Amino acid sequence: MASTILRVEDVVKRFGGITALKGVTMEVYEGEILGLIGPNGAGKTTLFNVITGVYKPDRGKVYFKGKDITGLPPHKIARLGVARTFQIVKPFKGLTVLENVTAAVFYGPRGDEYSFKAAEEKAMEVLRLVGLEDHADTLATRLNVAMKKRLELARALAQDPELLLLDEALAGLNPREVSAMLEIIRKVREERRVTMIMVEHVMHAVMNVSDRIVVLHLGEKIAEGSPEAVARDPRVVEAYLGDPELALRFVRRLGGGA
Amino acid sequence: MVSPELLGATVINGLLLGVLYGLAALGLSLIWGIMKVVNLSHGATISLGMFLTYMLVVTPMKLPLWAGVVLATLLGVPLGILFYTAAVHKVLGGPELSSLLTTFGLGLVVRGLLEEKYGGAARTIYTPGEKTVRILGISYSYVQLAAVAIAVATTLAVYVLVYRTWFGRAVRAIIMDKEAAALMGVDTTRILALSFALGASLAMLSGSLISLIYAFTPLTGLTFELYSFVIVVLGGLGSPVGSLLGGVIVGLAEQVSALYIPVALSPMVAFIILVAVLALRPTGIFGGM
Amino acid sequence: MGRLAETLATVKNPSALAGLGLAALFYLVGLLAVRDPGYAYYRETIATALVLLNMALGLNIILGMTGYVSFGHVVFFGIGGYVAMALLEYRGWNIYVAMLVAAAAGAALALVLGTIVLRLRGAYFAIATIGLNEAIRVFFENYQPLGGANGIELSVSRVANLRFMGYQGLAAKLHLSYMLLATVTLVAMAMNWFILKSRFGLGLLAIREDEDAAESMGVDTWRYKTLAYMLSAIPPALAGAVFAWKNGSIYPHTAFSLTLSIEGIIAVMLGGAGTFLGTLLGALTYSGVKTYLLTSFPHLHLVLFGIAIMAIVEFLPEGVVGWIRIRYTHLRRILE
Amino acid sequence: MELVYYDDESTSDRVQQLYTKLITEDKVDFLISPYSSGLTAAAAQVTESYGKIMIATGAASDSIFKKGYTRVYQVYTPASKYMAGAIDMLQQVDPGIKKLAFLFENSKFAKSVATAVKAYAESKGYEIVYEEYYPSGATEFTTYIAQIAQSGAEALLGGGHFQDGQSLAQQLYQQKPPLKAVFILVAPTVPEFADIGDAAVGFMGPSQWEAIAPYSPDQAKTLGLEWYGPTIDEFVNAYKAEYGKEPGYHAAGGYVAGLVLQYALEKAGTTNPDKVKDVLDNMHILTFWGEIQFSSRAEDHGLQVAHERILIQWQKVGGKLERVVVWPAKFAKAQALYPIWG
Repeated sequence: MASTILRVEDVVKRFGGITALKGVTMEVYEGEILGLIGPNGAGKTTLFNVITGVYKPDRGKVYFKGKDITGLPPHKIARLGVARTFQIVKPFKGLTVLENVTAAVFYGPRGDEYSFKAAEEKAMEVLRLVGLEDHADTLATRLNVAMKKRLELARALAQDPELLLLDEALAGLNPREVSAMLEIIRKVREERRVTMIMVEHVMHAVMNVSDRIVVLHLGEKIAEGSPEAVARDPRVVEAYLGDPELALRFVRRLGGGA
Repeated sequence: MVSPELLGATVINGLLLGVLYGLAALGLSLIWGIMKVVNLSHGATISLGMFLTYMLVVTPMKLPLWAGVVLATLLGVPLGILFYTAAVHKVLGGPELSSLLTTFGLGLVVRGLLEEKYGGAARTIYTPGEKTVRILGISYSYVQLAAVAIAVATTLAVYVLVYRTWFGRAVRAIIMDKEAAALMGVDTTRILALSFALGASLAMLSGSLISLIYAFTPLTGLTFELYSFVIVVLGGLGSPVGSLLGGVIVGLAEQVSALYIPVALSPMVAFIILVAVLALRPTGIFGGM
Repeated sequence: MGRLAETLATVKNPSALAGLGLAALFYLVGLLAVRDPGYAYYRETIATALVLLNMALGLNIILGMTGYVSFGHVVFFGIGGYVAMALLEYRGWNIYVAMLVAAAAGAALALVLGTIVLRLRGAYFAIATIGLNEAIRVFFENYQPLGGANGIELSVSRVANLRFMGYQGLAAKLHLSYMLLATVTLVAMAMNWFILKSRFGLGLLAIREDEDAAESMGVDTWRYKTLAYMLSAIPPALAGAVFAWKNGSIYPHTAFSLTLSIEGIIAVMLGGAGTFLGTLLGALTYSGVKTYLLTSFPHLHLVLFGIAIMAIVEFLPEGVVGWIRIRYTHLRRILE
Repeated sequence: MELVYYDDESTSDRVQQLYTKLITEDKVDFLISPYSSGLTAAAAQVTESYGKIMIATGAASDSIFKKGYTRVYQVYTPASKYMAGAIDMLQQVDPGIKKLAFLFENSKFAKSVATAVKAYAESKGYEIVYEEYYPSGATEFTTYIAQIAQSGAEALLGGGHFQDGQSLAQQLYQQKPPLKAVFILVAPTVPEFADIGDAAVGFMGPSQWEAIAPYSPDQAKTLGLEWYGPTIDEFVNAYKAEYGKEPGYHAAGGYVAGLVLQYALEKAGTTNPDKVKDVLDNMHILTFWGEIQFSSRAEDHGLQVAHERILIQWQKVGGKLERVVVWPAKFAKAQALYPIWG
């Protein structure tokens, strides 16, 4: 097995009286795609926010490549090589697509080494990867939802991350757009060897593309393993997938391959 | 140093003054809370209330004081709708800076018109009410006490309006989700225009009452606007009771501090409270609505 | 090093050249006025515009590029003026050193104030800056060592030995103070340009557009905001220093008058927030229109002004240059 | 002679622009100051640079005349002398009074007045038992009045601008603290002070000029001074004929600035600024405005040294509110109402 790139250890996060994460421990291995699933309120986005430094955990530790990054401010974690996308996209609306991505190039781990020209060239390269090269001079605010999702991904990739956290990158997309996005994600892994954690509700997609799945429920990890194993796990079926019929359908769809 | 009697008298004076500050801030608070618009024409509207009252009860008309106050307040509704149409409707939901600037521009228009007509010199409305009530050695005129009573009653009425009526429910629905409210059949534009009109009308009422007590110029409203910021931040956006409490805190702080520090420094007290509250609790002490 | 050379090369951009051309024009009028008093009125008219332009160029960094509405920005103009006048009148220092200290004082004040208010966003930040400006104004009204409400007035003897291009004393100051104002403006322009063309500037734009996304992208938003606020304090502080010296006096109620910062905000908005050319055009147009309205409609100029502000914000919210940049994105590289 | 003028918008950033325009474009030979000391200071930087003479009216500050200007001349009584008459009057009317309260605006003008009168009062043996400066624009004074009432003060000196002074008077009337005399800057000299009705009665204030002032050519003879220009009646009637209302002291002050220039030009017989300056430095005349003489010393050149202030008081005369001159005694037309609230 490949080496561990991220280790989350016994993380607890409370908001007022609500405990959003109740001692979550998990590992992410280099080069894999980890699917993070669970019903609404399971604590997925909270976990992302703890990993990326937006929230400081009340207890527990986060290690990235063996280094303790718990409580570091988000920009420091980002510059270590952790990039993320947001569930509700946050493009820099008043800037063009190219400017959005160029800014990200500049703030990657080696961003300060780039000249403007080199940064723009690199940004264009990323835009080609996500298929936005024809919209380089479009204002971000003019893009449709699917393109904004791609821009979000492009901006994260332009940071040259080793670990990429995708927060519902597929939400709000139609089936055709979903497969296109999945295609990009696969390409990213193949060409750039980026480790990814995907928070996703589009079940067949996440089952499809992930190497492993972690299931959160009410702030606790209730299952972990291959997509097949997780889909058959009775606790997961009960807590998340709901009726066994549905779970079966996933398995069937999985059987069909992609 | 400071005798207990003087301290007591100052506290009462600060309380009564604070209630008027609270009323002056109420309109700003509602508009800010409901529409996320920091209405920089608020001070000019307060001044407008003062001069409208002057027109109604001194010259050219000579109506009784109560009629002047009532009419000035009621005129605030159509004026508020006009202001909303001219300065707010188009920028609602846009960046905060947009509405800051349009309402500031509107304030300039109102102030410019007042200065054109009245110049910079101060006016007073002579209230022949010689009758006073003495509390702890300080005399309060009936007009002053009536103004304070009206301010408290108005604040409570606005509280009831916002929390206990159809209008209030519609307003709060809009605050939570404008689109959903529209789907539920709430005419959002009309409600928002009416809310702005309510805010303007409250500003006019406070100006009208203040004009019965103090001398005023077209710029006097701006002083109250600055204090209103402090009060709204203290009391929380859109909260009528918060405005009242915030006003009382500012009134007390200003008056009581003057017993212990040089009077010339007293405006600093309010602004230091403002910055301290913002720095420590950006949502205000009494929270939102 | 590569990036520095590349950034310097951007001054060949048409917008930068336009800025340099304007700066040359400012100096030229000053020099002409030295030789021929017939140009003095133009010089004075430009001087009035330059004070506003410096305020606008400062605001363009924090408001235009970073998105923080610093309503009370005039506090830096006031502090610059006060620091300079105290050194000039009480200590007899020369204007050059006084200017440097004023700039440093402006930046230092921004560092202190920024620590308090830069955690606030939107209207809360705007209002906090108003509160700070008012509190500091009241402080100066009461601080007797700097004259309190009496302000500081420059003695004729403090400039008696000043010489400039054949003039001496007050007359030399009249000419020199304008040339210094033009120089300060050039510095402010250069500052704006190089920030806009830098990685730092791009980081600021990212903060303006979405602070959370910028932070998670790796921008040290706290440090950047603080730095932007400090830099944005320098042009108004310098202009405040030169203006107070030129005017020969400074008083709390004029030095800390909110009008100047609000006019600066309007100038930035008029041209296009975050753009270089827009800020220049906005400030110069505003100042010109104001001079015209003041002389033509002395009593109704406030009304006309108010209407103009509403119309611009409602119908051209991005400002003139901003609108063109959005409409014709291919012109973005020319219209900076 | 031609008059050129502009609206300065009362902001200092316009003043230098417009004074430069007057000098270099309109090519005026002599200038009259903008209103207020602050703006006059900014204008003086320009007029002095060009060697032009400026007559300052509406500028009561002492300080700008101590900065080394050589061609700026003040027709107003400087702030330092504003309230001296109040102390003189108190001494005569009620020698028993020893304790004073000060409640002035915290502005350049009021602060200068207060600083000077404080020194003067203390030199005359008075004790200042309460001294506060309220922020500009303040209109609420009740707490301070309560403090003054407790302080044991017997007379109050205060004020600053019209709005605050009027509110102060009204609230004093409502509270009626145990004061025997109240002197307020500016507000009582403005006719609109009467808007507060009966509350106005008894308040005194120092005035630059009143149409009821007693200067006359005859008086000039007794004082051994040269009389120049119209009499008070001539001025008032001409003003009324032109504008349809009584002239206030601003109007009179503006007029006298022109009158001073006219005098200097006539005497000099030329527009040469150096010659005109000589006349101004040495003149001492009596006009409808009162005595006029400028300091020619280097340390306070141009400062007004002769113009005297009069004290007015609001009284009810035949059921009507009126301003009457109550000080100096030689000019007084009526007995002062003392103590203020009977």
